[in-house]
Amino acid sequence: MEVLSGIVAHYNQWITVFLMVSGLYIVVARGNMVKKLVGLGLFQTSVYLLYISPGKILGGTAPILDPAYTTYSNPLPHVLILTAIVVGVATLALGLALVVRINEAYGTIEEDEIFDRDGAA
Amino acid sequence: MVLLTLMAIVTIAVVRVRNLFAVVILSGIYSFLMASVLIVLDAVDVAMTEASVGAGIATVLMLGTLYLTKTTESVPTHTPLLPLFVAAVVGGLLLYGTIGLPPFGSADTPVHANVAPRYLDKSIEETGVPNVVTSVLASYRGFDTLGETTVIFTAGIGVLLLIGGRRRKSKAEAEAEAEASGEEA
Amino acid sequence: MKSDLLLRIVTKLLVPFALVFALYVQFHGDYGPGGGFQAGVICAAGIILYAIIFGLPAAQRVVPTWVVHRMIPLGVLLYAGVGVVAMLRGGVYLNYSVLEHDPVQGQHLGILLVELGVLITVSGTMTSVFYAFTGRGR
Amino acid sequence: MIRSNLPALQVVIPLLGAVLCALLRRGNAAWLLALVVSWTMPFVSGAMLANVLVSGPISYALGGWAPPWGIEYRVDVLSGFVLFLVSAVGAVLMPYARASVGAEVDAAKQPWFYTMYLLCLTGLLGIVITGDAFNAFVFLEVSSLATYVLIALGKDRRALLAAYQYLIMGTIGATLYVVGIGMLYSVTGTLNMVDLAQRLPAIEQTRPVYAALAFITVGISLKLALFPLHVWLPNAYAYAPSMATVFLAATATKVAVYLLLRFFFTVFGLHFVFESVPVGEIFIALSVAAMFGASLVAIFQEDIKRMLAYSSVAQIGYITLGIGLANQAGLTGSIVHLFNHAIMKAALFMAIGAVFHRIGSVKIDDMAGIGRKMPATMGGFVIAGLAIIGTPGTVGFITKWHLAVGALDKGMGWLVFLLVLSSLLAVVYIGRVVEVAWFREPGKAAANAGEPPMLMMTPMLILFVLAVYFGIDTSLTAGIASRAAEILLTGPQ
Repeated sequence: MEVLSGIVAHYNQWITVFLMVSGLYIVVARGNMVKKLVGLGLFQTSVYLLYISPGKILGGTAPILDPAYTTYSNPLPHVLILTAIVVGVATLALGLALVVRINEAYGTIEEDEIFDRDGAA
Repeated sequence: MVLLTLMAIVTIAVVRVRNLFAVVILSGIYSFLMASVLIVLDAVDVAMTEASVGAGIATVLMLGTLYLTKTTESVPTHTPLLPLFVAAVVGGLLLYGTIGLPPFGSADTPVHANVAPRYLDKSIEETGVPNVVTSVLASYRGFDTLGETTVIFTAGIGVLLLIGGRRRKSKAEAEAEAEASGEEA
Repeated sequence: MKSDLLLRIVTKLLVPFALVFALYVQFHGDYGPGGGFQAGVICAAGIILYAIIFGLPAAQRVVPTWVVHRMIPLGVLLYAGVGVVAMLRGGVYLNYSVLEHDPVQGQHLGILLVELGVLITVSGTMTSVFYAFTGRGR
Repeated sequence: MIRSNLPALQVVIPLLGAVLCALLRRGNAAWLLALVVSWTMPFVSGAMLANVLVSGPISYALGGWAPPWGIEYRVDVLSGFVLFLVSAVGAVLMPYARASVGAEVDAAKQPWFYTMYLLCLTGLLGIVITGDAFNAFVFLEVSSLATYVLIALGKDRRALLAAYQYLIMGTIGATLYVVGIGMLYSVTGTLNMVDLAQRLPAIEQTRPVYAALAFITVGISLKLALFPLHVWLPNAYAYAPSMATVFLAATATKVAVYLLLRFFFTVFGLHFVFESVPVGEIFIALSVAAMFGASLVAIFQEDIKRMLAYSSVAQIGYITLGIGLANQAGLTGSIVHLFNHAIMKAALFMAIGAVFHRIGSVKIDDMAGIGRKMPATMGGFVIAGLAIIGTPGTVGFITKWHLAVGALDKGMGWLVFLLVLSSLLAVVYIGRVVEVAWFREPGKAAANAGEPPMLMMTPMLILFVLAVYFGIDTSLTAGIASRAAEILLTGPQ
């Protein structure tokens, strides 16, 4: 039981770590530029859990004040992550725009092929 | 907990699948799952944003990009040893760090003891706004939000600079385009 | 997709609803979840939906490109401007309390204005970016 | 009123400038606006620096909310120094920009180009002035996104690829930084840097704090191009428009170094970073690798912008070497080199930008005999090159002197030898260009070249003079750097 509750207590963190590592793996390992950006998105998204999880109080409620409740989860991480989401989508939009331009300039979005073409040019 | 497990499964699928359309849709699903998890964690504002941004706008933009480029990924030619090593080091470090963190869901952690209680106690008195996320976002940490709006502004103008104009505008671009269409033929 | 009657009718019904919902999210953000950013995204989503069903030119007739391009800086201008006004009224930057005689009233006004700034920039950016991506293929 | 609001104005003026720039249609009007903004900035930061030197740190609570609840702007000697550096570079650069940008960027895109430049400036100043760890991330992203766009606007299609690669690596770096901040937040519950510094000693020896240190260090190191995390830098500098290269080379990595100093010495504390973890040793080793590895690569470059970019990686090695030494003389060397390197690298990139403006190439073979056609430009290149090498009488020597003293204080005499040896490598790569430019007959490319227009020439001449002036009279630069180092080492005042 002790072990089980230990796993339960840290389950969020294990999954967070797994998501983050997978995202990072995609970014580093794959040559396709769109897929890299998807991986980057996973990598950034997993950070949300890292921030939000410690703010949760079991039995608490969302931080919208109401006389009916007394325990609220911590609002500060929510604010930070709202900012992080915005930064993430801004980066994604810019990255995708670059990919479109790269595709126009090189005719491909695979990094390896681009390196080949630059070598030849 | 079920949601988290589902997210892990979707992530594995994203790594494995090579059809980029499928990858984009999977990442949309991932965002919805993330939004559900966030609701469970009481972060309703964040969940709403993640659902509309991650599953909405991001998916639309990625599909738009795929429409302009291509839809399958080629088989990776490198051995994945270096990436695996990098990912493993980061993962190990993360686990090392997170194991020392306070347990999930308890109320007597530093996160709840410092700074945040003031927002919960004083928000109505000082700003008249019951949604504490809004009052922190727009007032207590209003400058962060100005920065965030600036980030959006930067990205917006940046995208327009890169792909906003009609393509025939500059000579260099026209040449590049001719080259690209030559390669496609 | 342009010929699908059902889709066109549903969209026509849905788009105003989406815009009204965006306004609700915007102004109810003080009491429930939501705020300028979410409202901006929903607002842009309405326009994007319209563009997907009726085609880009139709959407650009309703919401011209130059308008959304101008919206991007204007929102930031409004947000940063509120801060400057606070400074001119003797407070520090972004101190909304000095905007009105009653600090809480001032906070309320300030939050309302900056959220509006966020709405303008976000919806303008999202729509501009969508126009840019879809317009590129032609 | 203006006096008390200077910290906010430092960031808000360029931000408003960027917004107004975006609403303008004509490139020249946008340039004029950017010029006015850039020339205002050194006065703002200079006034604050003067104030700080006399009466101690300035704290400014944005929104009227006292820290740690609100976001604090905090100016001390170090941040005042870096603020002045960044804004001064912008001010000197702007006149140069007009002709350079006019030739390298489409007329229709110029207003938005200047918008991006001003946003980049906003972001960099915001990182330096803020006292809040998360706010630093937000402004890091403002400057980064603007940087990606500036790079991508280079004419060569490889600029797009360079921007994309930088976007990926920069975002990974920023995300790692956020992870580190998240861990610190989880164990302390605060984001304010001073507040963090007070709460950390109690829980210093716990795992999340170690992990946070690692994530923040690696994240920032990606941004400052610490060897071997520098791979994004050479391409980015080589293919960006000349004006963007000058600005980024002189400021962007410096600001990242500042952030690292802030975390090492203010937030975590000297004691924790350098005694319980071998950070100092790692930094010294990587710095030496950068000094030699990057200099060696620089010698074999055909493209002079790329060569100078690799030289930047090597020079960053000197800066991080001083951080690794972590003693008074070493840190003084690091901080003064932020300034000195900004001057000399900006001067070199400007000279090459001017050559590009005239002959349309930055290949070393096309530079044959260019010295005779553009004597002032290339004469200045020689002076700034001597500074890079570290010749006595130039700014480069001041840095190396302080670093050498720092190494001796630490009992690492062999480092002095390595410093001299790495300078010899700089002699080779700078010497190559000088030889081609001055001692060969003008080739086809250089035949019709002449000095650049006055607006481009003047900023370069100012920098050439400064590269020598601050090499002789060091009371201003090294004096302030020494005070900043002292404050960092003895803890917050």
